[in-house]
Amino acid sequence: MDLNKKFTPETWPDHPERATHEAKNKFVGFWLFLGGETVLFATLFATYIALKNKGPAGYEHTTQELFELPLVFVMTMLLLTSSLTSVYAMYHMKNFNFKKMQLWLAITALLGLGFIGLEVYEFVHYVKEGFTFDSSAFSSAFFTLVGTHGFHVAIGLVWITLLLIRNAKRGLNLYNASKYYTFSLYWHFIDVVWVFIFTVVYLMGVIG
Amino acid sequence: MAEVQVYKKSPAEFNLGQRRAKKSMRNQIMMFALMIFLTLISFTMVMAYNSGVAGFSEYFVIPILLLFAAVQVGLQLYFFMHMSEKGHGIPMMFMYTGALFAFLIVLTFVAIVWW
Amino acid sequence: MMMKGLKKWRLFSLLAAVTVFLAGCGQEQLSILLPAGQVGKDQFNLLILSSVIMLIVIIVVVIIYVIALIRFRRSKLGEDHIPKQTEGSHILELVWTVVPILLILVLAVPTVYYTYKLGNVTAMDAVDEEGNTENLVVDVTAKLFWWEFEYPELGIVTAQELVVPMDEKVYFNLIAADVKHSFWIPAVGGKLDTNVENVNKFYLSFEKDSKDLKDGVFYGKCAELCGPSHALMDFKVKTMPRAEFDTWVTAMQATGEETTDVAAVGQGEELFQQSCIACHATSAVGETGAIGPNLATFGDRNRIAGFMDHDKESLKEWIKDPQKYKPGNKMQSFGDMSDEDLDAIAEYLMGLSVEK
Amino acid sequence: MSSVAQKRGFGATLWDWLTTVDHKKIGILYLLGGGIFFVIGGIEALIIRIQLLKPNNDFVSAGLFNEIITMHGTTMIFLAAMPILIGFMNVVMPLQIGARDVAFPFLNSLGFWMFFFGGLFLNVSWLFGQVPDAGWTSYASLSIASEGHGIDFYAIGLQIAGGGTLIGGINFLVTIITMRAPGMTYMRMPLFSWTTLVASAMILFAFPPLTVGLFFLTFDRMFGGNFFDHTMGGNTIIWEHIFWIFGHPEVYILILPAFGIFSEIIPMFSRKRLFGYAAMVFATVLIGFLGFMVWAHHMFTVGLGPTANAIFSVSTMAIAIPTGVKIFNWLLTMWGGSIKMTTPMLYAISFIPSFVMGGVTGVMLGSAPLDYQLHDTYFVIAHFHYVIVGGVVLGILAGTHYWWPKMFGTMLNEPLGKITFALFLIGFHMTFLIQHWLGFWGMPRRVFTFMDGQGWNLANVISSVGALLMGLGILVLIINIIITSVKNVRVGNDPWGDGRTLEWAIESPPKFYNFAQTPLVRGLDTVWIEKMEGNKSGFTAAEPVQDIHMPNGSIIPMIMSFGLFIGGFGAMFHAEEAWGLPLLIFGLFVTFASMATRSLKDDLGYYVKKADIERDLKQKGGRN
Ligand code: HEA
Ligand code: HEA
Ligand code: HEC
Ligand code: CUA
Ligand SMILES: [Cu+2]
Repeated sequence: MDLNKKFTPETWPDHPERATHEAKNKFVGFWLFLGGETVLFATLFATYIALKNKGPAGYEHTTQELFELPLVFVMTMLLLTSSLTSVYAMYHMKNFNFKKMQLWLAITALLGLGFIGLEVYEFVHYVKEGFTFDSSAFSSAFFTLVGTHGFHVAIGLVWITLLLIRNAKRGLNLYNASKYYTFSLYWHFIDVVWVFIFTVVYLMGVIG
Repeated sequence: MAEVQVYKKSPAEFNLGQRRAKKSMRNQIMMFALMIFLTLISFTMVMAYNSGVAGFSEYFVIPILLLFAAVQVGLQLYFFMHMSEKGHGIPMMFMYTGALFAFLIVLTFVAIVWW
Repeated sequence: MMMKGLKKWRLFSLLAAVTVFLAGCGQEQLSILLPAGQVGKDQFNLLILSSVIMLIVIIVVVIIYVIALIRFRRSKLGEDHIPKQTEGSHILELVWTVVPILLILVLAVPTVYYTYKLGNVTAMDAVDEEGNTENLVVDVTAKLFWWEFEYPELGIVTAQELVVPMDEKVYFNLIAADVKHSFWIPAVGGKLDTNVENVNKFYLSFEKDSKDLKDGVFYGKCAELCGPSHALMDFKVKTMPRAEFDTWVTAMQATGEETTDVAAVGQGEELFQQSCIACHATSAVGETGAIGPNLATFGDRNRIAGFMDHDKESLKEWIKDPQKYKPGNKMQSFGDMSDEDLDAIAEYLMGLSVEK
Repeated sequence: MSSVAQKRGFGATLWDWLTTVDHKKIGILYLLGGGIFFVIGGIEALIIRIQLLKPNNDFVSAGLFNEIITMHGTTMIFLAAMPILIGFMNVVMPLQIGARDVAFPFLNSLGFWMFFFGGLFLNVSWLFGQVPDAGWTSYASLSIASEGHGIDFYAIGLQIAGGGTLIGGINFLVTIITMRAPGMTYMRMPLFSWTTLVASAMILFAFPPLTVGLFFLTFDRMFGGNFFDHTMGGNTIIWEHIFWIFGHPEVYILILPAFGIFSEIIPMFSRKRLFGYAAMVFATVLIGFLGFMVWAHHMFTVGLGPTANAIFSVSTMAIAIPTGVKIFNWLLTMWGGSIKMTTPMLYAISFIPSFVMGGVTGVMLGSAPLDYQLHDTYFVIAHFHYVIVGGVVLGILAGTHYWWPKMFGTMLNEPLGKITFALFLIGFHMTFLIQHWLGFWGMPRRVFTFMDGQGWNLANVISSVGALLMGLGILVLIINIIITSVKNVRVGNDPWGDGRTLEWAIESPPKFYNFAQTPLVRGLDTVWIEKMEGNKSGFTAAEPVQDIHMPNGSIIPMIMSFGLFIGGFGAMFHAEEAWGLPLLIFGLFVTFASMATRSLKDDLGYYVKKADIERDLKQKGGRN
């Protein structure tokens, strides 16, 4: 494929993310990968539910005692908003507006960074309270489930940063359009998982 | 593989495309508003439950929480991730299969790992 | 030509297999083909039912198969023969979907029935007017690599040999103390795992007197890989009529009193008190949870440590180097004990009995 | 990578294989790797049988025996059977659907190298003398209690290898979904490609739970986790569920491709279209689907309660129905055909009764109350070796003989092939038939020895002798391979003479770009249709000769996998050695850095020029 082929908004295809053969493969493959991720997170969720509040005899930490809803609410808002900003980015990608796409993705990344920051703060706080990874089955399951999600966010941040920098000078072409698009799918999927985390782990945890 | 065919849209086509994109973007924003709204309700309900507001029992709140979560996921998938658009048959099939197995796994863990 | 030989051979082996099956080979004390209790019999009936269904399936397949192989060989039809390219047949497909469904149903219905029947332990907690449990309950604890049996209502503990009355349901509470094991008495009925985190419950019933068996006992096995000596984690089961069982229980309960005040404490017993008592109790009225098996009935046993011959020589060998015989077990070695002392201990242990 | 054949030095050849992204070469690498592991697993099996030859045997010690059965099961399932099948998928599936390569050639190579290094990691445990010993199922209480690093090797090794498999699965799925040749609709796809599709989908959904389970195990053993430690609130049953949520689909991941192989062989050597093609496809999908609903049949004795047991009993038995549909369709394919007894066909016809015998004992085990008796006895060993050896291994052996000419351009010797077949089949039945009765007579599995006087002696001798015969059969196969390779008699496009599917319309072995022109597919068994209509080559092109786009080779997949390999040792030793944590970080860094390199460096592949292709075509007379 010719990377130097120049497009204009008029010649830019309707579905740049699927316009080339490789892009189409990537598009399908990534969706399938998300199907697998669904099962992966389901296993983590199932384990978490089974081990919720389970600890050694006399274990004091419980979901009700630990979780602070305001913090979780802020995190949720950050992540949900970042989902919208990445939608904006894709909107501009389809319109062949490279600059705006980069801008919105950068905002997405910043929001994601904020989310990660709060999550790290939250974890550190728990550890200080004695709720460490190895203190009980509950803590192991909690950190693994929420941590795996956090890890996905972190990977997403590295990914988008690399993409933004790598293509800053080159502009949009059919080679990298699909890369941007898969990133946005990934980011939405992370959001989907978070929706279940704040519901099942935090909200239902506070209820008991 | 074959080269991509470059096709230049006529101004009319181009404008139509732009209008469609704008419209779908407006749609997305509305969906976003809906998601925020659902999230707010969820958090508020739990707050209400916690402060003992009457009528908010566990058996009322939890199903609604789960329902809202499911709706939000649907919105993300169908609007933000464009699963409603053409050419998403395969993704849809695999996501649904994955979701079904996911549901089964969670169900058994809730139902038969009890000690 | 080779295929013909093969076919004959296969048919022959099938026949031979069936014959062996019907002959019910295997030994009475541990074969599931010779069930010695209602649970085992229920399971055996399922085995027969399913075997018959499966044999029918196999025979039908083999018949079609053999005919096809005989009739449609290229060597018979000629090199140039081009067969008709049939796509399929809806009727046939319907037949071989529906018939197996029916066969499966025939098996599924009794399966579900017996699953519930064998899983029913509601009678376990039943009590009579005075608050005594109506049924015998045994608490089984599986440990690396031995079995502890407690009779909570009767206040006695034993190990390695389970003693039960005949012709009544005996209920079991099963748990493991270290890693997972599985409790299985093949001739009497199917197994249940001893998990580490929960108590599993089931029942068995024993309908054959173990006296009539080759070794006077049924064999029990650990059926879950649990470490190096998993293979040696056997136990034995003695069944007896209720009256005899009651006598045995009384004798067991009496082991609590007789121990201390006998003036003539033999040398063996003295040595035992020095080296062994920390892990082994010799009174059946003691506590559960000891490190080693309760030895109150050691003289009545059939095997040492579940599998070794029950004689003094083996016993001495065992005490000297348990790790050699049962790798990874939790008993320390007494390799430096003198032969004399070993003799004395062996003598003493062999004398521990409630049946004689 | 040039299309011009040239003599090259050893170094260049080696480099070519290390960096290849050609699906056929990767397939051959899989076959080679899987083959080596099969021999290792087989030798372990022979050791098992020698130890059980007589009562109270002390050929191996108790601890070593547990290590050997664990490694036998793990090696055979993860490192032998599955990779060999993936090898066939790699070589054959793109050819069958008329594709020039798989969807993600780079990831294909990554999948292979992860499998390879994962397998190596597991087997390096022998050098450390600390070998996994809790069975291939590694049930949690024992696998947590097990001392040394044995189980660590299991957890990390399988994690790496499993990642490779998952990548491979996604790759095949996308290949089939997007890269079928014009006219190759789903319902015209050869059955082997269909089973590849379904097995890959099962990989996609079954391996993530395994990944999670292995992470839990790794955390518990190496990083202070408490998932399975009941004194800390953990629960060992969770491991059992997760393992079997993966483990049961896994056995269908193994058998479906084998079904696919037989569904190719039986029509070819019966010269007849597969009977009930649509039903076969439907049954395959249904088996794949039901495969996810039955896992608890491995846990009937765990104490899940009668309701759970009853539900899983019935769902388990239901699988017999689609499988039966397949069996009868094969029989009816042969019925009315013109059956030629080649070596692959011999395997295929002996597969049918052998597999049925294994399948029906599975249904017996599916009856929960009966399973209370049979669980963890030699009856189970007999059941699954009947389906695995009588199904999967016979399928692998059949496929080896069947596709050997396509892969290497030369035919395996037929008489020797038949000797292998006879030895293996007789040995197989001898080994495992009698084990059903051992189960009935009360012999538990995983016992390192047994006492005299329990009536098991003779049966065990028979079983051990049978294993020896199987070993001899495999030896003859190895000799056959060597002789064949030395003689190297070249064969044409369709060496069996009755080719039906697309792979038989191109050279043996195919050019690296597979099809000079993309084929046009006109129906199920397109090559057969063309031939019957008088087109001897069996091939119609869908496009004029034009430049072909090909991917570049790359060493990065190997380096990435190697990073995981060394990182694994870091994780394992991080608690006791100062270099552990740095090594872990370094290993992961190598992996992530190579990943970043890959994604930052544009790799656009290259073009094979039209002129080159025309020259190739001319060399063999203008035919594809
Ligand atoms: C390739 C591998 C493979 C395959 C295909 C199967 C196929 C089946 N298996 Fe097997 N199984 C294993 C590999 C496999 N299994 C392994 C490795 C283990 C042990 C793991 C361990 O513990 O280490 C195991 C264990 C295992 C158990 C647990 C036993 C125990 O530990 O207690 C059970 C229980 O239900 C079971 C059932 C079945 C069933 C019902 C099928 C069915 O799919 C079979 C269907 C096929 C047929 C039935 C034959 C053809 C059908 C007809 C001709 C139609 C008519 C038939 C009837 C009406 C019955 N298997
Ligand atoms: C794909 C899966 C697979 C395959 C193919 C096999 C193949 C064989 N298995 Fe396997 N087996 C399992 C999977 C498999 N097994 C599993 C999962 C378990 C359970 C483990 C556990 O409990 O955790 C098991 C357990 C198991 C046991 C029970 C162990 C126990 O519970 O104590 C036994 C015992 O007989 C056995 C025997 C055999 C034999 C004889 C073969 C034969 O078919 C092997 C034939 C192959 C050979 C004999 C190779 C010979 C090669 C040569 C001789 C080459 C010579 C060398 C050179 C020229 C260099 N296996
Ligand atoms: C550290 C604790 C410990 C000590 C001390 C100990 N034992 Fe044991 N013993 C065990 C354990 C544990 C077993 C069960 C071994 C097994 O079967 O796995 C056992 C088993 C036995 C058995 C077989 C029991 C049976 O029911 O078949 C005999 C006999 C025995 N010990 C005798 C002795 C004698 C005699 C001594 C002292 C000289 C002794 N033991 C000291 C722990 C101990
Ligand atoms: Cu205890 Cu095996
Ligand atoms: Cu299974």
